[in-house]
Amino acid sequence: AVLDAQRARGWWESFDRQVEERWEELTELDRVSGDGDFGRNLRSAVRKARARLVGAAPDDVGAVFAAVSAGFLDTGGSSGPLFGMYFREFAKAAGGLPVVGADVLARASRAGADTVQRLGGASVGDKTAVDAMVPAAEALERAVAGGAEVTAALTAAYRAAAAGAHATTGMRARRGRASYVGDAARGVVDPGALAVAWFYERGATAA
Amino acid sequence: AVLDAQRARGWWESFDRQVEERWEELTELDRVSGDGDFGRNLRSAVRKARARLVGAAPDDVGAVFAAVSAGFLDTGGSSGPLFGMYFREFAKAAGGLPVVGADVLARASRAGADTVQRLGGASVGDKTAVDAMVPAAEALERAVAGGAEVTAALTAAYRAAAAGAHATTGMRARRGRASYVGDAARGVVDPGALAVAWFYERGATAA
Amino acid sequence: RRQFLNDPDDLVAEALEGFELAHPHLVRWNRDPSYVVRAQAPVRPKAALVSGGGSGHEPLHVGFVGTGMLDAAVPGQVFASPTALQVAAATRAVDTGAGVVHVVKNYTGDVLNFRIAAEIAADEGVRVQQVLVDDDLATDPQLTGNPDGPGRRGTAAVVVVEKVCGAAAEAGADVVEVAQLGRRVAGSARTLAVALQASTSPGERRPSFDLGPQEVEYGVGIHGERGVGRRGFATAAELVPQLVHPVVEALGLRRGDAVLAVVNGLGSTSGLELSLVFREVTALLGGAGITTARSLVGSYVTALDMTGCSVTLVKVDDDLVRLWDAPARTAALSW
Amino acid sequence: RRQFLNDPDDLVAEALEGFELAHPHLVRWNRDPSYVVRAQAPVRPKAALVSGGGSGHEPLHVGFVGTGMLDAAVPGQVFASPTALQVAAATRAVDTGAGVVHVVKNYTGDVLNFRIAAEIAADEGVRVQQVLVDDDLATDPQLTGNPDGPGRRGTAAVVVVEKVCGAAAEAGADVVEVAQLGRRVAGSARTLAVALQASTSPGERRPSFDLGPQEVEYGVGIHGERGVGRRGFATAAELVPQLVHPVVEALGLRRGDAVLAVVNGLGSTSGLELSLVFREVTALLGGAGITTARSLVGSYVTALDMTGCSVTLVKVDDDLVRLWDAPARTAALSW
Ligand SMILES: Nc1ncnc2c1ncn2[C@@H]1O[C@H](COP(=O)(O)OP(=O)(O)O)[C@@H](O)[C@H]1O
Ligand SMILES: Nc1ncnc2c1ncn2[C@@H]1O[C@H](COP(=O)(O)OP(=O)(O)O)[C@@H](O)[C@H]1O
Ligand SMILES: [Mg+2]
Ligand SMILES: [Mg+2]
Ligand SMILES: [Mg+2]
Ligand SMILES: [Mg+2]
Repeated sequence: AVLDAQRARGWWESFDRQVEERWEELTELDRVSGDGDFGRNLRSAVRKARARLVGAAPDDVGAVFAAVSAGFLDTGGSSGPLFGMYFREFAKAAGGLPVVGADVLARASRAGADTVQRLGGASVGDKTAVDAMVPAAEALERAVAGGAEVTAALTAAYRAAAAGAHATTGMRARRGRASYVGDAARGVVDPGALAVAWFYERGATAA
Repeated sequence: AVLDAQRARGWWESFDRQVEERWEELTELDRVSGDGDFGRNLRSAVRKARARLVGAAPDDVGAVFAAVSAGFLDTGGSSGPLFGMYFREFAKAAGGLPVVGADVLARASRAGADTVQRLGGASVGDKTAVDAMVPAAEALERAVAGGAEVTAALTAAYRAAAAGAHATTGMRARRGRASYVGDAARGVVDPGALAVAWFYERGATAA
Repeated sequence: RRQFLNDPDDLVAEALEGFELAHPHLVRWNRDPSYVVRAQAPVRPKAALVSGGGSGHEPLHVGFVGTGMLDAAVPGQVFASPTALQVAAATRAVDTGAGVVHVVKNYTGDVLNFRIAAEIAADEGVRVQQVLVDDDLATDPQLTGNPDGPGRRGTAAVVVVEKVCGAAAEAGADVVEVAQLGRRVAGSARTLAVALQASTSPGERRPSFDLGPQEVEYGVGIHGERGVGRRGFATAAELVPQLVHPVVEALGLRRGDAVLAVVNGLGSTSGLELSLVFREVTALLGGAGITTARSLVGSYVTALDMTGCSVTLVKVDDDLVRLWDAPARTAALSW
Repeated sequence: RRQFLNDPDDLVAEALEGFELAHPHLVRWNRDPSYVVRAQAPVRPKAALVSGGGSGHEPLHVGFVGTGMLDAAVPGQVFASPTALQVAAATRAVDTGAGVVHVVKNYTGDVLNFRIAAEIAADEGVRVQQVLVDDDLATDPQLTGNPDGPGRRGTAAVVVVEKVCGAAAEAGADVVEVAQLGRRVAGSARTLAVALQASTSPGERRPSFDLGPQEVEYGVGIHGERGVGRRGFATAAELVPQLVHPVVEALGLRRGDAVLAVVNGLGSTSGLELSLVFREVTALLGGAGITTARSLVGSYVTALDMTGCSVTLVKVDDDLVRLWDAPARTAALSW
């Protein structure tokens, strides 16, 4: 199966609901490892994306992600612009396409991880969203090489992202605000990485 | 006898010494009936006048009083400008004259009292310097009419001014800062009126 | 609150020295007697404009010396009148034979010293006219019930008088016309101010009065003194009408009238807040059908570091607007 | 400390609305995404200048939109970066095809969002150049010993960069030339600041940190944060050298050099004090044989109501002085 604009919206709306329901968990994590505003920042970005999606009713997959990207780019914190640029790669890769396959998602995910690393300067192991983004891209690429369709590929991406996020628990932050708190952040999962895992999980389930 | 520039300077220098020695008494009086700065204001004016007299070594009577007037006009408070204008009438009346008689002093004193009343808006009975200035002018005029020379005329002026100053003791202030304290000022002599009496007293003694 | 200061007694002189150094192309400071004149004396005879008063209100008045506004400013010590001799010297220094207009804020000391200076200058042949600015509604005898007092204080409207008179003088109006214009502006201007925190005198550590957490000082002037009463602290939406409505009423403003509105910071009020207050002012005026034809928003007539602001309304016609729009080149106002 | 305020969350938007109302002939505020552009779009193609950053620094940056300075300013919330989308929209709005220069103060959020906005605009065919302003000596890695940190913060030197680049752009320099010029100015500028009292965030009652009666906060930035250390309160004559000397040394200034000196109030510092500080600055420079070729004294880059001041020195040559002297017409700087 492939992803059309309607399924892409469904995927995003499912993520949106998850954020509305569970944003406080993310805030709690950021309270330990950062400045405690990530949940609220993410919720704010998601609401802005929602307004754009409702307003525009996009009819290609790229346009769905363009609306999502704009919502994040219109939000503060470090996560707003970085996630905005992450989703922007999805918008670019799927730009003008009424339907996309796993290959397009793999390309988008890889480009997104690269962009976030380039702009934010974090590498795998720095206890950031990158720790979920990079494994997700790798998993998608492997899935595509193995001939998987969209749902299977996203399931693989979700598992990889969740594992990556989980692995941040033992890490010491080197980038972002969490870097100021140093060892205090050890022992909790990075909330940005967790949000990436949620994103792919919703894709595997809803898309 | 008449008043030449040298005697006019002597008169002023004698007043100047009196102020330097006894300015604190005036401040005390202003503390009760006003804001407690009159002694300091007067000393400041006298010092400025001194600097001008030393700098210019004026050789006519008008010029002596012009220097004195400028010293006061260059000083703050209500007393600075009002006394400055008072002495300015002496400078005007004696302008260009190497020697002056009692008649010139009487004209100056009257013009000074008028000017202070016009500018400050106080009348006799308002517990201000006017209560010494007006009787002094009247005494000088009477002395001149009676043919008195300078020292006798100034002695009469001093007596009248001192009596006028003394009479302020029972008055309630209506002008100047003392007006804010109302009845509290009753019972003390007005320091500005007392300074006027000192001025004529020094004239009677030193000039 | 502390200050950048050496000896408090030297503050004004040291600041004037710095001011001259910062604006050598605009002003020249005469040290003794102390006054500030334009760097270039007027190239042609014109009615000259002199103002002054206590220091501590910066940029007033020295910041308004320059083309299109003042020819001279005469600064006293902090919150104390300049002396008559200073004013007379400045008057003499700027007279080109066309006469001098004194713009005086209504305070006993200022009025006395400017009046004396005018007499001295007049004796020397200078034609002097005085414009008395008394815009502070909080001290209006009708409100205070004290008809014998010194009357309404002069506050932020003085900037408008200086700007408009300066433009007229620059355009060739004679000394009497400039003064009449100034009186007309002063007569159609009223101000009200509120403080959220008192100012601190140079060298002092404590503000000149204390306010409870839920109090504001209503009807303050610009000398750090108490106002006419305490009111409750509230949002800008609730405080600003308390400044605007009495002024609108006192000026008898009606639907269709046009005003120049000055929202003036008293020292420590941030630019964000002043812009926000101005928004409230225009909304209130707009609601009453009054046009905000022109405006000035910023800290122009301060009371050292007082936290607070004043609102001044000046009823204007096209002529006044034209004079307001005319070019000015001063340290604090330039367009 | 209290403020004129309604809902703290609405402060920036309400202030921008007021700012636009106060300067309708100069600026236009685009509400969403929020940015301020000149009222008249440039009449001819020219390299455009965009700056921005958190609010609370007024008049920076919105007060510098106008002829000879910025084409657009992009305000974030108080002390928070504007979003990439705001910056991208402003960039788009002012591009005439001649490209856009972003003047960015060095703060993580600002740098990230401007960089992203530049990428977005570049994708749409806009040529964007960035000038990073990082003048705050207090945060120099050489002094802090933290080479991995974000480096020197951007503070008051940004006004000089905006003025000089604005003049060059107005005179027809292309986008690369303007950016190179900006980098040169930023590279020859260093700043140090000291606070006598912390600022108070909108809606808060207490300043963001407390100082003992004999302490000053040395090396503060413009976000109300603590500086690099406490020092003793002292006279201006003793405090000012602590700002000037390290800057002179860091810039390697020598006898015969010329500088532009900015004495900048951080919010609540009175005009008298700033003039007095400037006098100390010129005296120190003069003593070292350094000419104060030009100066700017006033509150231009503030930290809400912080009491304090910064001293910025920029090494200048005749070219820079000419560009500094070129006309500007903005709400906050005009000559
Ligand atoms: N440089 C970076 N690269 C990648 N992700 C980052 C970076 N900095 C922060 N993040 C992500 O953003 C999350 C925090 O976002 P948020 O709280 O909105 O930003 P801030 O740190 O500005 O408060 C972190 O959990 C981390 O996953
Ligand atoms: N309106 C006035 N007319 C005449 N004399 C006045 C007037 N106001 C004040 N004085 C005199 O000035 C004296 C106070 O002078 P000073 O303390 O220098 O002024 P201030 O009242 O401004 O502090 C008074 O004792 C009074 O004699
Ligand atoms: Mg955070
Ligand atoms: Mg944050
Ligand atoms: Mg007194
Ligand atoms: Mg006094």
